[in-house]
Amino acid sequence: MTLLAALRGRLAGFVGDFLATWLLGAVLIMAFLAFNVLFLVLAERKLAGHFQRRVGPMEVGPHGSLQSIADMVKLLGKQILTPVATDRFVYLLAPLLIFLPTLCVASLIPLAGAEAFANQPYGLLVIVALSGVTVLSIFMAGWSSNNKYSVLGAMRSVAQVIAYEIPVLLAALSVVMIAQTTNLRQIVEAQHNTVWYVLVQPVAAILFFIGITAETNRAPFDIPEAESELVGGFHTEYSGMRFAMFFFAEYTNMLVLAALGATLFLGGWLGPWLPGPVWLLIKSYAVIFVLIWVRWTYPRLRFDQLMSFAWKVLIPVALVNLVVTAVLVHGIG
Amino acid sequence: MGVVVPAGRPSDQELERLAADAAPFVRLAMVEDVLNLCRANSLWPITFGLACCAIEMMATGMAKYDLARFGAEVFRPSPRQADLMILAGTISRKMAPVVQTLWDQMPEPKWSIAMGGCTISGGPFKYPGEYAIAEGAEKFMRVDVHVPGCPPRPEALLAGILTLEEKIKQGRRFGRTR
Amino acid sequence: MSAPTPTPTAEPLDTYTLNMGPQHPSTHGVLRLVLTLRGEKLVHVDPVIGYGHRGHEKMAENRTYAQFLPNNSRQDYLAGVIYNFAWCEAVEKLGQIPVPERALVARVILAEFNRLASHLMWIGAFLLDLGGWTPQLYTWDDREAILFLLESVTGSRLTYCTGRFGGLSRDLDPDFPRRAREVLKKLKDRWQEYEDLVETNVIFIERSRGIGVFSREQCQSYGVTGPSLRAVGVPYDIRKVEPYGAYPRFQFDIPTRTEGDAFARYWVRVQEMKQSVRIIEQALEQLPDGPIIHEKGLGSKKRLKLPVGTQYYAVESPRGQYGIVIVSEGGTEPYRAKFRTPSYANLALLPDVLPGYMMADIVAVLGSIDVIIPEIDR
Amino acid sequence: MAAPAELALLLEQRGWTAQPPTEHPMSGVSESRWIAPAHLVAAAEAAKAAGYFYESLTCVDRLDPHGAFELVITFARWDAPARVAYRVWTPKDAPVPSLAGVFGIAEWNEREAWELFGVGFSGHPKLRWLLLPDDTEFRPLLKSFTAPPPSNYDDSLTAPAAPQDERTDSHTHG
Repeated sequence: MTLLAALRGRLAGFVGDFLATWLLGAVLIMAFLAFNVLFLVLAERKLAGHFQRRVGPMEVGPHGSLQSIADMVKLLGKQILTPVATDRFVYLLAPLLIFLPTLCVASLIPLAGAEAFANQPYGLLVIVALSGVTVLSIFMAGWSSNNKYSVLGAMRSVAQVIAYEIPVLLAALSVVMIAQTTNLRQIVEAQHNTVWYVLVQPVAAILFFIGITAETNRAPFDIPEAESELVGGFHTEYSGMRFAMFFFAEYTNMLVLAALGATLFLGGWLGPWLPGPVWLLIKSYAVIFVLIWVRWTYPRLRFDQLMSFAWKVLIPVALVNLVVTAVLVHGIG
Repeated sequence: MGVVVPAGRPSDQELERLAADAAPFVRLAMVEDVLNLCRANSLWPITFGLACCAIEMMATGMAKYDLARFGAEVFRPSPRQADLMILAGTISRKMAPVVQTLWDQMPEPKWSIAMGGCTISGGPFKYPGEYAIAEGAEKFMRVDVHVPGCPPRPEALLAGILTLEEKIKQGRRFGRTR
Repeated sequence: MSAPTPTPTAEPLDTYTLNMGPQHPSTHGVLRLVLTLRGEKLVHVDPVIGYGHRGHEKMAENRTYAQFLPNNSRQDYLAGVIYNFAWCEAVEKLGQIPVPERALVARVILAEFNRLASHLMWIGAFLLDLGGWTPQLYTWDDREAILFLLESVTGSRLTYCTGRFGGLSRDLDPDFPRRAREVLKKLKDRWQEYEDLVETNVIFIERSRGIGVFSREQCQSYGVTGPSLRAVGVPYDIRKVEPYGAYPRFQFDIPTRTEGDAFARYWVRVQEMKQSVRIIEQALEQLPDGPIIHEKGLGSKKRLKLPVGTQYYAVESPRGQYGIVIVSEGGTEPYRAKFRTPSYANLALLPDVLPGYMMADIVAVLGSIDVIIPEIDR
Repeated sequence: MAAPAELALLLEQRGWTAQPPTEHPMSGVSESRWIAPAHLVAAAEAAKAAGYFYESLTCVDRLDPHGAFELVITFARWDAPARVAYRVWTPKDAPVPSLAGVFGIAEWNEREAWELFGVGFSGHPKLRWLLLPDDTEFRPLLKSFTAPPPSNYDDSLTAPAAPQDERTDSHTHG
């Protein structure tokens, strides 16, 4: 961290203190997330391979490790098609807009105790608000590409994210009720030497985990881009680097929400020996491993079953959990 | 001087002339090689089975013959995201215009493998007075690699894909650029 | 999704037509369903077939009986052996060509292995249609074991041409029974795994129970046969109703269910696989020695002429009743050959069953009736 | 639960059967009767009432007596190895009453027979192309059909006219 501080000091000389932090932070996050996407794409294909009795990509790099770089460079070199009948401006904007919210959310996750950037008093609320914006760009993509399959996929994604945003919020609320704050750093510090919140709030943890599976459009909730029904779902008409943007956004969203889950329930950067951010990474990759595992095991839920599962099961359970926590906290507090 | 693109389907000579006009003035050999190397190692085929060869194509994607080792197991259903079309099975005359539409919908650096006798020359269904099939994919689209067999074994398709990868790495283009 | 769209007819504004076109991940080949949807609910479906039409029947008219042998297994390539033997048996029956004992039992063994391979492939494809990626890899792995075994006898993996008029082209090697029992043992261990993973999986049951319900009247009106009919409760199986070949010698029963929905069809096929294993075990014990082909049957050398007459010959394929009509004028080539394929009837029932279902169920029901497109289009 | 013999007897009593125009034996079926086209729909309803299902429709382009179509419609039962074949003899231009109202699968079978042979079916909901592309003008399975119009899907445009293959002539008269 001292190297960063020195770099920031020299930069502050040119552009002033605040701008330097902001610039350095943005570059750091963008670089890390780009690296993470490459790693996650490879991890998903290798894990899928091993789940399915095969070895996954082996040709590129030692033991297939550079496969995702080959994918990205190939996608860079692809011709970018814009179908004539699309709504051009909205069609071009959708891929850009899809991963801006996830980048903002990434900057709000506290990496380590003192030096980390994020010390927002209302961090959790901002995060939950921003994570609702990604569905806007999915709908824009689906609607503008003038393809009936895409419109179907877009409609489905809007309904799904609305239905699964609420359990995620309620699960987070029950944690906030215990920690008495919405500042993520204080939530983590509240878990410092007591037991982690995943044990205090097991129901909320499960709800949160199911919610982020649905929010990142991953099976068994991947109905917006259901391969076997809607051909390509909302990104059917996108090719080349634009399609890669959707790929990039999906995996970034996965990491960010997993990190949020780790911060809320698994005690973000707390952990012996290793520095803070490394612990946060280990925990979020554990959550991601379970996400990938679930994807390659379960078939897909039908659209209306998915909705009834959210409205009739998850949300009532979340509300009951909230009430129980309130009674307990009030009783003890 | 803008490159004039004739309306309708350009003939071969015009395509050659267009390719010559549009050739980049500076050949960036290094970038070309890296691009071709990456393209060769991440060929995404389109899920497009026509008949019996489709089962052998699926068998190649499964655990025993494992197309994934060459980075080609991501079967994209939409032609927009695929860059390899494996023509697996008989192309009937009712299906030929659809295959052509799919081929035109795929973004440009695209290749095609004619798998099985039917897509190479009509195979077992070619006889005098035959009315139902298109005798080979060459009749209406460009084919880069032919994999003979009826159906070819999964190893033969793997060999076809590896031959295509060699061809991409050397950046050569055979056959009419239609 | 990419076929030339039909001319826009004046349709009410609240429905729209969607092409589940010749190229779609879950139409099991080049079948095009023109769906008229209101929101996600289906109003009307019009299956457009013919994208896999190759003209087998026209080819039969200028091919001698022996030259037409390779064609049949290319009609239904998942049941290639059964189709190939059906053509041989039809010609043998019309021409009264005797078949030695060993060949009869060997045909039953190869046909039942082919049925197992076809059902295994179907289970993987059905679960893929429901969105589960991984089961297909496992079921295909068992299928590869069977294909490897069949390849050692017949020489090919998918489109077999091992039947001759009067027997088989090559004899089973002495080591075949041992290897066959090994494959059977490997399969039996896998049943338990399938039962736990799939049948108790809530999402699978949720997605397949209660959808695509066939009724007996519909089945009679559309001539549905095979597992789709047995799932409605009718034990109609040609191996029992019109026994052919060596099937009367073996004890096996016909599994049926009564609900007639997608889960019932799944269950019937899994039980049918167990019955096939039972048949193979009995057949392996009773495999007699002796010639594999009858000397009168070596017809491929001289031009085989069949007596004048029309004959209907039916066989049980994994999808239903496969009937061959041979009209012979006494020449060396059939005057007319007609192939009654099971998926043709099973698919024709869909426009009656599907209206009202959602997009995901259309895919599930189409997957549950296990259609092979070149078999429909011939 | 009429056995095939009873159904055949019923057809004869009602006078729906016709004289066989050719002495072409039929095997692989329990009963086979020649049915007059006019009584086809009534006979089919009798079969449906007796518990038979519509199995197959085979259209044969007959040349030897006097150029007509022979339609062989087979019905089978679920519970017994009983198969009844109705054989109908129609001149090439006379339409046959359609069974689409009685059996659902008849619609597709008749569309295919119309498309490949040109047999007319009166009362059929919508005779349109089933297997062949919508713009075909030829009937492929007729014995008189030998080659499709030239197109770039085969060698007809490029290769010189192939010598007429002697085999396709030899079989026309059996």
